[in-house]
Amino acid sequence: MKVKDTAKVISQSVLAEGVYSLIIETKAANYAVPGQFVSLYCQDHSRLLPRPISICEIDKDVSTLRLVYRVAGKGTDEFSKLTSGDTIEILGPLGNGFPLEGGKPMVVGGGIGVPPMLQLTKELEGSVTAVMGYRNDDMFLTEEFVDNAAELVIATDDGSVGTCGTVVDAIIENNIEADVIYACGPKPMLRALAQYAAEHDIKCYVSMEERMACGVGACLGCVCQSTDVDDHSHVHNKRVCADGPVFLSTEVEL
Amino acid sequence: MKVKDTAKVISQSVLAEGVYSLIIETKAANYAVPGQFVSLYCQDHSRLLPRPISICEIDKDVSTLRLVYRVAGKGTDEFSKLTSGDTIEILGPLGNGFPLEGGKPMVVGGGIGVPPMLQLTKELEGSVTAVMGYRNDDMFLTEEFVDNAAELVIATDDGSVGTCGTVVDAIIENNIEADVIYACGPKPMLRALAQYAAEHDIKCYVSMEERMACGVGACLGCVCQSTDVDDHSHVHNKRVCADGPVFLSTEVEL
Amino acid sequence: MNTKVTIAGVEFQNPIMEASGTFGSGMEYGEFVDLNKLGAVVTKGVADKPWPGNPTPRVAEVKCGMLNAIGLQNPGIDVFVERDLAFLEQYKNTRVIVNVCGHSLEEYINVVDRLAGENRVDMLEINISCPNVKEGGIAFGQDPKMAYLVTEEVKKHAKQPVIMKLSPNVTDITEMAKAVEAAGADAISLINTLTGMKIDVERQSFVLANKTGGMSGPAVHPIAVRMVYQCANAVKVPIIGMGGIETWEDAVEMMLAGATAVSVGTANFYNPTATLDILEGMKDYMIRKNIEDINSIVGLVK
Amino acid sequence: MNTKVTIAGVEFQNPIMEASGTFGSGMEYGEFVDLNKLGAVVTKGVADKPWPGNPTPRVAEVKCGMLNAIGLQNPGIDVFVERDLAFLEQYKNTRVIVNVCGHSLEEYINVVDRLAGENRVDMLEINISCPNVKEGGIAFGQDPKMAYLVTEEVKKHAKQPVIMKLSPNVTDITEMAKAVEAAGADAISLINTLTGMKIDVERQSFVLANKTGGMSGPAVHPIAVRMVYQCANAVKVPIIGMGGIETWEDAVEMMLAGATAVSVGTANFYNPTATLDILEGMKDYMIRKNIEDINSIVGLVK
Ligand SMILES: Cc1cc2nc3c(=O)[nH]c(=O)nc-3n(C[C@H](O)[C@H](O)[C@H](O)COP(=O)(O)OP(=O)(O)OC[C@H]3O[C@@H](n4cnc5c(N)ncnc54)[C@H](O)[C@@H]3O)c2cc1C
Ligand SMILES: Cc1cc2nc3c(=O)[nH]c(=O)nc-3n(C[C@H](O)[C@H](O)[C@H](O)COP(=O)(O)OP(=O)(O)OC[C@H]3O[C@@H](n4cnc5c(N)ncnc54)[C@H](O)[C@@H]3O)c2cc1C
Ligand SMILES: Cc1cc2nc3c(=O)[nH]c(=O)nc-3n(C[C@H](O)[C@H](O)[C@H](O)COP(=O)(O)O)c2cc1C
Ligand SMILES: Cc1cc2nc3c(=O)[nH]c(=O)nc-3n(C[C@H](O)[C@H](O)[C@H](O)COP(=O)(O)O)c2cc1C
Ligand code: FES
Ligand code: FES
Repeated sequence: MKVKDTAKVISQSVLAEGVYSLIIETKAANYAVPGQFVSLYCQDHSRLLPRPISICEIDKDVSTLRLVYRVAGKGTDEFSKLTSGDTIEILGPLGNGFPLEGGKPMVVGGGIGVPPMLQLTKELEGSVTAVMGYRNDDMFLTEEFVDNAAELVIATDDGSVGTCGTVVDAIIENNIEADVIYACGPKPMLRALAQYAAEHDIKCYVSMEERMACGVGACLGCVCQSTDVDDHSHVHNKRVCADGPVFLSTEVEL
Repeated sequence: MKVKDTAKVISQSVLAEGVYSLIIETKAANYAVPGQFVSLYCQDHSRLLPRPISICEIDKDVSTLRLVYRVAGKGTDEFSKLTSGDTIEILGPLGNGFPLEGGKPMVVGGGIGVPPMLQLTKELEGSVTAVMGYRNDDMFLTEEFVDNAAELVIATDDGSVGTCGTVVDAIIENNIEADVIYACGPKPMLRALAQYAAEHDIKCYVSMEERMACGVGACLGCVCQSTDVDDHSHVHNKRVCADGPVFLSTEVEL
Repeated sequence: MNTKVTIAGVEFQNPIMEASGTFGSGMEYGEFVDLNKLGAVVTKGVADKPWPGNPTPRVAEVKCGMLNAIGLQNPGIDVFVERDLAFLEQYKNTRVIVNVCGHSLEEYINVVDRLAGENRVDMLEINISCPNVKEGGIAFGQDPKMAYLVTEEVKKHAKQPVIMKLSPNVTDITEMAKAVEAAGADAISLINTLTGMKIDVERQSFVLANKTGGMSGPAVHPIAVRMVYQCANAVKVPIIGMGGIETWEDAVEMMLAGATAVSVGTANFYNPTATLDILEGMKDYMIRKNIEDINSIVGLVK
Repeated sequence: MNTKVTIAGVEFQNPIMEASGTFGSGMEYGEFVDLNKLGAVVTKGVADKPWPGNPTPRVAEVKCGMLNAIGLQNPGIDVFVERDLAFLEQYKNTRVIVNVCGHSLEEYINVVDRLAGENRVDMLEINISCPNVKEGGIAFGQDPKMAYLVTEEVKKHAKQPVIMKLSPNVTDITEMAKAVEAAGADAISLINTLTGMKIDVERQSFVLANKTGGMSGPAVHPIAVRMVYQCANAVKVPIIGMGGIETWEDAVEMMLAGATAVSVGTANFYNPTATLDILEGMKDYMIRKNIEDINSIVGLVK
């Protein structure tokens, strides 16, 4: 179930340069699963469209969601000023989320694609290998992955920590095996992973990004090209907000 | 001198239902005279135009201005939520202000036209009679006038305090004499006062209101009809923001 | 208190509709809005065959509004009838207006013919401001002669009353309104989106893959009000007003200007219950202002 | 780093001007802006005689913008020359563009003739989007034939290069641009305001005494960018772009779309130093992006 809610800000903190961790109390938390996202709305009424942000952690006991985001423009800048006691309009949870499959899972996050993998890691059964890519040693959420994953492997663009290179480089270097890959990150990363998965015959789920307006599947703003005909318009356009954001890597054009 | 400034909110309080008193620290205070106003800008960027608010009190020692306003729409509603430590963008001081004439002065305020008369009362020489009109007994600033004027006469629409009726009724009822009248309030009040002043051959200054855009005399948005040709466009349009807001009652069409 | 309005013989329980393309066929908003409470559901534009629409990015935010270049992606009339019309069957109180698009006059007519036998369809809204129409090109909605022609032809085939949806990207909106009225339109709706553009200064490229997009949202409201006012004083057919309506004040403003009903578009995206919130606000206004019949405010301000 | 731009042989120290009617002749903003640092001062429209303008209220706020119906109040050309031009004499670095309005072709020509001998005037900007012109009516700026005629006639009399200022209230802006170019215009500026309306729902009356007003401010920016882009790809004369510019990003966006220079209007009202802030931001952008010459970004996005 989706709700439009006035969420209460419980706390906010800085995890790395420009990366914030926001904990909000909202009934949306009660319905959320890993891989889903919420739409955040700006207070400033000159900015109308939602800012979709993935769910990083869910605590149903206290109805809170943790959202981790990078300041990328005016909307996220506005959010970065929220403090405990403030409120924020949200819509969620939105999208399909990651399916929890059997077998040995590997979760892969790149940059601001790292956060959504945390709740997934916590919910997956079996020993999870987490492969996380950062720009440099200004990392975030690594402790949480150490606590929740069986293994944490790191790649950095500048080689300051872990493998110097991409997450795929790190997977190869560390010879990581898996039956299923879950991934979120920039498109080139997803593309490389999809190719790696295809070559190694591993099932691979990717979380996609697109500009959104409604967030609920009505406006057809956020489509991505799909290999099969989609259910909605019977063309080759799946809606990231409603049919995704999580797709099989073979389902979509990357 | 006019300044565009980020003013610091020192304090805000409620004086009557929907009437707020806001004290801001700004270098605009150093140049202000009674009868001038400041333009307040909204934080919400969907509202661009200034909200002109008269200066109620000036404290040059600590560079503060007191502004008293009624919540009339979205902008003033936004201002009413400001609290100590917040900031607000302002432009000011704007307009000409009241000339301090000799002789026995009477200051007249009606409704939200009461506040600008306070600083004037404090600066006028001679014994000032203050005549203030309110809707009912939900009055504001009366103590301040008691402290600063020689005499305070009140009129209320519903007769709950003082004269039942208009400020002109109160002036007649109390037989108030004066050499010069200074007034701010709704147009019908100013019109009645101007007529009273003409009949009694008293000099009368009125503070006018008009919708504004620039606030500095450039856009010609805020003109009022003047009896004489104006200096700017050589027609019969004086700019309330720059040539006023204070005019001789004989100078303008009321 | 009466909130019922009638347009071309069709009675609506209230004047609040949602705008085509912003609400699908209502399915996705069913979680937030009881569709049975709306005046009408106006469906996303439907063509005779599935359309894939434009490449992404298709939407961009602008100050107090948005641009879209969806390009009329739709599943085509067959799926639409089977799935969307069937879904709408259950909402008996709400009228159904089907928005029709096409690349050519023939394609419009195919859809109109196909809908002729569908009882669930109360009215047709003909979108003659499609960005990419072939025959007559953009001229369909920007040239009064072409608009006349389309209206006349559609009217010959339509079994339901016909609303012509006008584009604001014209010199004189009343000329367009008069043309479609003369050709037999039963009502007009306006405004569709205003063509706009956004460039990303960092990437030095267009934000939308399509370069231009249609602007909607609060930013366009004053233009919409002006055009509704102008048309209300130029034609006799009823007007459905839209463009930037997000609050009951905006809706009432549009009706005072001359609209018999109003549509809410972009506002749904940031307030899924915008339509019903507006309806409630409008009712409060009627009580406060002692307005017995909502029809009495239509075109009140002259 | 070069910020100089040249339009019709006139060199501007930078591409930042303020928009006619929002800045007077600069006097009122002199306290906030060193006029000597602007590319140009574009004066408020001036006619051959004083004009009283429209009744008040003349301005209204709308979401992300404003409406104005000043009605071109101005002191007439005599006072203008004596007072305003004399005042501008002291700012040697800044070009002076005089915006000209009239009720009829004859009135335009009177002003143009009167300015022929004034050396302080670097260019003329002819406003053919006046709301209340008599001869030819609003058709001056909405009919390409009339626009051609005015341009041709003005060019016969003008001693300074002529900028024709276009109205966005047209079906096809490129048609207008092409017409004035063909008639000899040296440059075009756009956009003037979009006609809008606001109704007060409590008082059930128009907010502006004039009923309609011209909309300006951030709300119109995407439309302005689109029109500048269209014109830049349709005509060869340089374009001065305006409409909702409030930040350096907006200015750069307009130049990437094809404007050689930009004007800042409504933003002055809420940020008196908007022009110079934009200039600074643009310079920072040039440094960050390694842009040697600002002219290299003009029309870069295609
Ligand atoms: C499903 C999904 C999940 C996401 N999860 C996260 C997350 O967990 N953490 C995080 O930091 N970011 C996430 N993003 C990206 C995030 O939505 C954008 O960074 C954010 O919207 C930027 O808003 P802004 O106002 O700061 O930037 P501006 O550039 O000012 O935004 C202007 C408009 O563009 C849209 N926009 C800008 N960038 C993006 C983008 N990359 N994707 C979609 N819309 C965009 C905005 O929503 C807004 O409508 C996610 C995006 C999607 C689609
Ligand atoms: C010279 C001058 C001095 C003033 N001094 C005071 C004062 O001391 N205390 C006080 O409470 N009010 C004062 N006002 C009125 C005050 O400016 C308006 O109440 C206020 O602007 C309303 O803003 P809003 O956003 O709440 O209302 P909205 O109606 O949402 O405002 C919309 C637009 O209309 C303008 N507007 C609305 N009402 C008025 C008005 N009466 N006069 C001018 N513009 C208006 C706003 O500035 C804004 O641009 C003064 C007005 C003027 C011209
Ligand atoms: C995403 C989106 C899709 C739209 N699709 C259609 C459409 O298919 N047919 C149509 O006639 N209008 C379409 N419109 C225009 C709207 O129906 C409406 O006329 C316009 O958005 C103005 O109203 P608003 O400002 O309330 O959104 C669309 C608008 C948007 C924002
Ligand atoms: C109050 C006001 C007065 C204006 N007066 C004139 C004028 O006299 N002549 C003219 O050509 N344009 C005039 N304009 C239009 C502006 O020059 C400009 O084209 C328009 O406002 C769009 O720019 P902006 O959005 O930056 O304001 C005026 C605009 C405003 C807001
Ligand atoms: S954002 Fe509207 S369909 Fe996805
Ligand atoms: S508000 Fe611009 S001249 Fe007074």
